[in-house]
Amino acid sequence: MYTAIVFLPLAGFLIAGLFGRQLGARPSEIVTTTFLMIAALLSWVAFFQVGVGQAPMSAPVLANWISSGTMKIDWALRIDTLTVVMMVVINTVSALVHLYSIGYMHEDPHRPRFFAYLSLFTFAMLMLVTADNLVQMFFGWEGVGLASYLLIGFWYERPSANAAAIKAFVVNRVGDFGFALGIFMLFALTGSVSLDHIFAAAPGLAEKTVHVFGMDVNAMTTICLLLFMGAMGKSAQFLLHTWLPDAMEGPTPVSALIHAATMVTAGVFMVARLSPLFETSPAALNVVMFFGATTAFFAATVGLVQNDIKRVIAYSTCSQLGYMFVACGAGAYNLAIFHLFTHAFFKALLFLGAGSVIHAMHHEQDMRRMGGLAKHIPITFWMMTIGTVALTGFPLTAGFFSKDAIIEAAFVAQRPSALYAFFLVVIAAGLTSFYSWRLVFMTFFGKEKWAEAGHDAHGHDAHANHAQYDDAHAHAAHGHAAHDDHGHGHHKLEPHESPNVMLIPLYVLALGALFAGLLFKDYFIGDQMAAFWKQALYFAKTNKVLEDMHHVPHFVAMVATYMMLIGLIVAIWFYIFSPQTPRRLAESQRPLYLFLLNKWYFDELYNLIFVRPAFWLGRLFWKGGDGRIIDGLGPNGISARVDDIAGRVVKLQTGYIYHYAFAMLVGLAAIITWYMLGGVR
Amino acid sequence: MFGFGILSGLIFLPLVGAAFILSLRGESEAVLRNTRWAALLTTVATFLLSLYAWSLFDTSSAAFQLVEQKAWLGSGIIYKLGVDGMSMPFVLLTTFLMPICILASWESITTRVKEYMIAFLVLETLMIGVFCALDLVLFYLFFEGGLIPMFLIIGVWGGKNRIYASFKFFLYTLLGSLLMLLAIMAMYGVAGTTDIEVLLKTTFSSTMQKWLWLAFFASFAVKMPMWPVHTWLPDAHVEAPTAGSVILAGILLKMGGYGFIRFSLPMFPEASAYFAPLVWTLSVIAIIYTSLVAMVQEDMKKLIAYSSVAHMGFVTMGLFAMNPQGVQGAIFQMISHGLVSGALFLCVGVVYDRLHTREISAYGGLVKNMPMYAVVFMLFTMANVGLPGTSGFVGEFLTLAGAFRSNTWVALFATSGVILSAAYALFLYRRVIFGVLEKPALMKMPDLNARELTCLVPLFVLTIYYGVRPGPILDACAPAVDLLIKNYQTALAAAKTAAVALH
Amino acid sequence: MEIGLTHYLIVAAILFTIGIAGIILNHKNIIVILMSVELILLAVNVNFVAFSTHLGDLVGQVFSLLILTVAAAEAAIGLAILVTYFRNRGSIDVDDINMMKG
Amino acid sequence: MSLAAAFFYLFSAVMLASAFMVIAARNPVHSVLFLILAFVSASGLFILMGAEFLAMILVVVYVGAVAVLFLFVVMMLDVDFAELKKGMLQYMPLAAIIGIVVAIELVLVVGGWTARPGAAAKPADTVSNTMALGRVLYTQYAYFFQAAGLILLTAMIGAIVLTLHHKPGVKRQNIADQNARDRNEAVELKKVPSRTGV
Amino acid sequence: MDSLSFQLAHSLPEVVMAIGALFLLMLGAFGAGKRDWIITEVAIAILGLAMLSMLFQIDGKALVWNGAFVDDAFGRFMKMLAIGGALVSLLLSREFMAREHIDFFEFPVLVMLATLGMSMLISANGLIALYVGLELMSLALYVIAAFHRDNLRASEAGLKYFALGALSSGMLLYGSSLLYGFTGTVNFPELAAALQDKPSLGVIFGLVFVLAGLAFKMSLVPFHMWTPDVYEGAPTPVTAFFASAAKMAAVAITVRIAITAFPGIKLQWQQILIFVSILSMIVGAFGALGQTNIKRLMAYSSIGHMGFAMVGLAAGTEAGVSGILIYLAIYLVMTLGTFAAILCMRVGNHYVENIGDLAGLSRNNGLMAFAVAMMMFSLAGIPPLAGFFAKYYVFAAAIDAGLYWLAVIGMLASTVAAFYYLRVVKIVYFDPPARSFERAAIEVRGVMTLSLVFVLAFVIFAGPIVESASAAAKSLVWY
Repeated sequence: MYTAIVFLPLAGFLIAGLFGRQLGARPSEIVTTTFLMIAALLSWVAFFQVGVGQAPMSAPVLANWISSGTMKIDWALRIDTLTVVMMVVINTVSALVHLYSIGYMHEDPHRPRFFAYLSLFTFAMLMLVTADNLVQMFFGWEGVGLASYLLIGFWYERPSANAAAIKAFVVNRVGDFGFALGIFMLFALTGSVSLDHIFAAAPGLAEKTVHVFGMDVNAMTTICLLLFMGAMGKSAQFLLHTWLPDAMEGPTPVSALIHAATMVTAGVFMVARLSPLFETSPAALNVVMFFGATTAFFAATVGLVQNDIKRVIAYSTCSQLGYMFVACGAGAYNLAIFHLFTHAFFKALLFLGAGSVIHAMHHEQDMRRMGGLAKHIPITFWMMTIGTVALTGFPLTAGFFSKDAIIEAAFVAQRPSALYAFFLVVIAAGLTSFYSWRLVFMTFFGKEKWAEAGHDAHGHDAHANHAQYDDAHAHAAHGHAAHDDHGHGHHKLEPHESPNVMLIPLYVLALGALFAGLLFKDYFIGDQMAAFWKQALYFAKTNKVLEDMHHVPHFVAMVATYMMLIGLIVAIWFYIFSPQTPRRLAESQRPLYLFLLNKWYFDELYNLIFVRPAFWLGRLFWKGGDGRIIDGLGPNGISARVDDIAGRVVKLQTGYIYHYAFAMLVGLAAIITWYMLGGVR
Repeated sequence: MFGFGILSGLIFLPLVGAAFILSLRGESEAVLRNTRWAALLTTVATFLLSLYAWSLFDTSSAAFQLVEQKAWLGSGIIYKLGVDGMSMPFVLLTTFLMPICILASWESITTRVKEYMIAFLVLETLMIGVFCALDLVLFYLFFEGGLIPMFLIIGVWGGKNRIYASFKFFLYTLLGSLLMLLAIMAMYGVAGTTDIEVLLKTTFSSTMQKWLWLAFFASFAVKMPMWPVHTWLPDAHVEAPTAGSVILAGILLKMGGYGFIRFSLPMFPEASAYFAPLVWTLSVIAIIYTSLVAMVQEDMKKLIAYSSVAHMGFVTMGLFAMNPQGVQGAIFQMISHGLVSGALFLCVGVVYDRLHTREISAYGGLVKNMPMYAVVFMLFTMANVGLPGTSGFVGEFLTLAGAFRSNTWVALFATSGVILSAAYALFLYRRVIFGVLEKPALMKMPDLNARELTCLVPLFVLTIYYGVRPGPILDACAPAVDLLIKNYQTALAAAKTAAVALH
Repeated sequence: MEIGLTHYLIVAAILFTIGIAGIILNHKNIIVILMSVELILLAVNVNFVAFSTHLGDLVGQVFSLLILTVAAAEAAIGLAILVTYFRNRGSIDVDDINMMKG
Repeated sequence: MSLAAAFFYLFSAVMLASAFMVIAARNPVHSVLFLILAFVSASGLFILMGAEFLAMILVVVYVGAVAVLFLFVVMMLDVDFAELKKGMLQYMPLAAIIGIVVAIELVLVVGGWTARPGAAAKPADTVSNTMALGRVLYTQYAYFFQAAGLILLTAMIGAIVLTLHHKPGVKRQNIADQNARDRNEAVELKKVPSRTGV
Repeated sequence: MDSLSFQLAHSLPEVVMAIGALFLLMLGAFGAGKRDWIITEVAIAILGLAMLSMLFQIDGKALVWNGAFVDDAFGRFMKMLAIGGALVSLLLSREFMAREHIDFFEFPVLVMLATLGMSMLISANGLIALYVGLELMSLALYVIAAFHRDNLRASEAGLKYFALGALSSGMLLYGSSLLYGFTGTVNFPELAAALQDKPSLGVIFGLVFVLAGLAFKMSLVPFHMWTPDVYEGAPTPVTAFFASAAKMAAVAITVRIAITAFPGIKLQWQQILIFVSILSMIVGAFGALGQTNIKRLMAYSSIGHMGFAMVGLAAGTEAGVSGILIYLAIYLVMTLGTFAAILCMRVGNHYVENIGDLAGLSRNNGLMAFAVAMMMFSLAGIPPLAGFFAKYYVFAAAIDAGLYWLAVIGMLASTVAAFYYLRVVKIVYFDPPARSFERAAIEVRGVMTLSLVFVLAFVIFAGPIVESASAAAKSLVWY
């Protein structure tokens, strides 16, 4: 059964990918979607067997992969609670996204390819979560990177999509760089990469000091930090987050599947999966927490001012991932996974809802050109509202349980950065509420801006006072203009509700967003916790965070809800009652506004310190290093010198007999003088 | 037959084909067709024979197998052939790539077809010889002999700047190998024989080892090529015809790495240990430096050539890590790179045949009318990047893991190469395949035809197969590598004891 | 002062040097070069004869005899070539003999 | 100073001086004449050393044949007086220095001659120099004698092949042909018609 | 003293050639004028006979002619090469001489006499024998260099060769006189015996002068300057003869004198040889780069090659000598093959010598192009061609003798040298075709093809040559 879960998507990928063009679009869609549906159902079965039920943890070896010296790497499927939770999340969301895409992508000529990619992604993600060793995890890890690359760049004619795709892959690779080093170091120290093996060896290494990169460092801390670097890349944590917003260039279902619900959570999954390692290094966990909190706050601030509907949700995702890492950092891995679980539902819901909005708006993504849509697409509106409610942590919705718990965990965690994290996540909670509602209000309430400013005016007078915006997004804007294959440029826009094939996934997800927390709270973080997780997660003896959480002061338990309400109220004030306030505020605090709008200038910064120097260096090495120095001093220089010398030698050959004789005499004189002066002995 | 073994058969079979082609007269269409078919059949037959040899090969043994020996030059220089786990994969790689090369040249070579095919067949003989030779002089003969056909291939059938490139290729390589020749002579002076099996058991004094090592290094480093003696490679690749590039990247570069495994490491263990930091430094520089250079290239082949240099950096790094992962990884990386870079050059050749330019900026949006091509190219790009699941990953991963065990700094810097490789490879892919199809010349370009598919599909399949199941290669070389490492460590320990005893 | 072997040798050495100098410093005509060669051979002969008598060994004189013979033959051939050259070039000026160089 | 010594210095001085003049004289004819003088002086030195036969040969072969040959060629070719060319003077000092260095080194070396220990001088032969040479030349050194013959042959062939020109159009006498002609060949009878004139 | 028949038996090839030369002279002088061509054929036959006659001289080693002449395996090996070179040069000359209208019967006679001189030189066992052999050879060579007597270039070549050659033999003689005076003997073994202890400066000077004279014949730098001019000016078959047979003899006697006469002062001559061989390798490599005339190129090439050969002698070991012998054998074939190819370069009725004239030869004449290319690669020492083995053996000997730097410099020089050989290949194969050549005579093409086969197949059949060379080397070193 597990094999089927993992490989059905692969089969779907192969069928749609290899024969998609022959089969046609519809059969490809049906095959991949059906396979995913089956896989999703099986995943739920597995979930109940392994998680809720008592099926033992297993790790059947499928085949040997790499064996070299002591390194033995197998293809295996490690099935435990953590895995099945992930499987459920992945396959459910994936199946729904497949279904949704049938509607969303119905005009796209490359659907077989699209569905193949989706299935490929699902397969890679499943390989990741079922990995029994770090290398297989890395396989899945990079596999989802590939799928993400392909899907972001799906509309290959858009330069922005291509750029975003490359950016995603490369930034992820930066994280993978750390991940790979972590694997190497683990291998060097333990002689193995299989999970059981390294888990067993980890405690022994906990206090060990090793000499790495010229420094004496704590072995486990270094390893964990390196591994965490991978997680940062994949989960778009602060510093390595820049790819995620850009990834919104991909079709919206992709954003839902990959950039919200599943792939980006791989980092969280990894930390949880490797909890036996991380538990040995409080220092590393401290860093995890720090980055998580920073990301949560940072992304929330940026999310406040974004105008692209998908970007807002993307930053929200980024922020929520930060929450999960805070949980991890606190030592409450189950909590992180729980938030991952719930987040998958409501974030996928939000994205698919946004997709529905975009679909309705004929691929318009700028919220400033929306408004008043609630009347036109009521179902979508309600679904979005449910998602927002869940996201902001409205009591009893999914997000409520997980997010509140994380804030509590941050409060009680015994980490140096715990207080920092606590404050930031609390503030972020408020910000989250604000921007989420801002999104809803801007999109569904207010004036129907799309009706007054025609699609034609896009990028012109309507945004004259937002020149800055246009600069920053000239890229994206161009992309929109270029992608005009829906043929709706000039006639009047009529928002329309999406077809059922798109709405059904929304219903399902909405159910999840509303009730997943309530239903599974006990299993994940409540009383059934130990029975549920079994050996899948590891908590050190000293790890008391889960117990301490129950003893937090009242205000801590409530603070999230308060923040949520504050955010809601401010959003209502800004976008329903006093629409001028935001603009005035933006103008009065212009530097701050621009700082946020430009995402803390990270892209520009990275461009300045990495991308451009890299190209500059490349050119320098090429023209200067290879061309001038190596070739100049090497082959070309030498051949020029050789030609020089040849010229001289030839010039010596004057043709005159007496010169020739003179040369002989000189030679003779040189030799005899040499001996005369005692050259021998 | 005539007292020769199967390896001799492998070596001389292509020559037989070449002789047959030589006997064809005239320039008519029929003759050209016969020429092509003769070359193809010869290479396929050689491939089949090599498969037979492979079936006779015992992968569990570290010893030389299929050994044959004959008197040759007298005074210790013998005709001796044999393969072990470290050379067998290369033999197979050679015989495997050759039919593909012939096929790749099927239509693109229209002038002097006979000479072209003969050059390739002779080259095949020499390449197989390199990997089979068990006598140093014989090895050198094959090693260096390959220069002649390759020089002609680049020079006669090459591009605009072919003369510069062919000269650079030839002289660069020649200079390096001449120093190696001196070392070979010196070894002969000590051991009185050039039998590799004997030399493997000969211990050279540590000073001598260093000199010998450096001399061998001069040759292999150029051949690999390692930074900073790599500049011949981009030029040679750019100018060579497609099949020439495939062979160059696929096999000729591997001779350097093979040389390190066969000679430098086992014969001069002390010197290898002594110079390992040097090699690591150069490898790391190569990985980062050439990756950066690759990023700014305007010419597809040049870009791939630079990436080859970077990938060979992984090989040298892994080799001198001197642990099973490093060495096996290096061997695997070489094989994989042979498949992948060969395939990439074929891919470039496909579009070059249609448009006759390798300028990246001349392309764009090919996915639209060449979807199959885009898929194939994507896979090889990803393999080049080292995506897990493709063969490119296994080698890179193992070499890095091996290197980490030896020197963490090296691994740190080398690993950063994976970021850069992603950047340049995807950047290339994006500019060629993605984007808007707007250039009129491109719109007419047809997708891969059957011949091109025949070339690429085997590589495609193997790239994935070895990515998922690298076992066949890793297992084949495992015993030999283990023996190599064991001897290496023994030698180092012995040297250390000797040094202690001296004091 | 008794005239010993070394006197002869020194004279021969000087003669030899003059001969060589004649070839190198001569910028007139080629025939002087031939004469310089004869001087060199003469110096050699003086050497041989001096050694021969001093060592009481006849070989040196035999050698010397052969040198004389050969020198004559050499002169004949040299002059023949010279004549041929003169016929073709119309000059035997040393500075004209540089049609081939490089 | 003994008489022998005096003669030695005389001959040496004349020889060296005339040798110098050979290369210094501007007129090639003078050079040849100085060459002859040098040879004659050298033969004097030979006699001083007791090598009468060689001395004689030197005069006969060199003065009588070689030098005259030179003279002949010089006059035949009618070469001009040569001017010292300017450019050539540039490297003259260097050449002179090197020449002098070589000369000094040679002088030093030959001046340091010592009999090799163990190779004591053989007692002088009782027979005359010429006879002694005659004894060995055709016996012990027959090989060289033959070789010298071949060398002379070569010189002869060489000189002939290089300088003997068969000019086309030059009528030559062929005695055999002449003798072989008979009346029928040599005489053609023409029938001349009478009273018409030739 | 041994019986005359014994002496004659041991100098059989010389006797054959001497009588042959006289016979040819008679034939030429009294034969019908129109039938000059047959003289060459007869001369070839006589040379062949001389080579055959050596096959009967199987027994080891003999001193004849009052110790002036030695017959040993070394001598036989070298004579085979020298006479072989002469034979092939004559073969090559037939067509050329006829087309240039210089097919006089004296040419084969002079070649025969020169070859006889070489043969005597190779077998010389004393300074006098050396001198007469050398002069016999040289005088004939001076003449044939200028053999194209109506051609200014040829006359100039002859003149230069003669003037400098005379100077060099003067040096050689002066050196001989010093050696004679300081040791009291002119016989090689006796010289060796006399030079056991520390040598006096006079002996060393003598050695230097003698080696300088020989270096001239081998065209070693700085005694090489005549080579390019003479090679260019002389008629092409004569150049082939110079580059092949003459070099064999000169190297042979140098080896013999160094090994048999001066083993005691090896340290001294090693230095000289290292000096000149380094210079030769460098000058040979660099000088050739600027050439456009293929004969000049071959001149520089031969300068370089002689430098390489001397590396083997500089080693001063048996292996080194054997290396030189192999080197010479291979070099001989490569040179003759190349000159055969040069003799194929005829446009209309006119022989051309510019390298540029070879442009695109591969399109016009595939076999010739291939031959030229392989000769060039072989001259450059690229395996698996014969030229590689040549270099291999001498350098192996040098390395074995500890002359590492010499070997390294040699390798660098041969890389530079490879550059100009490659240039020829480039012109032949890469350049667009120029005028095509007329079909050369069968024997010229035959020589070219055979050389090609040798160069290609040496790798397979090297064994016997290597073995006989090492036997020859062994026979030399008997002290």
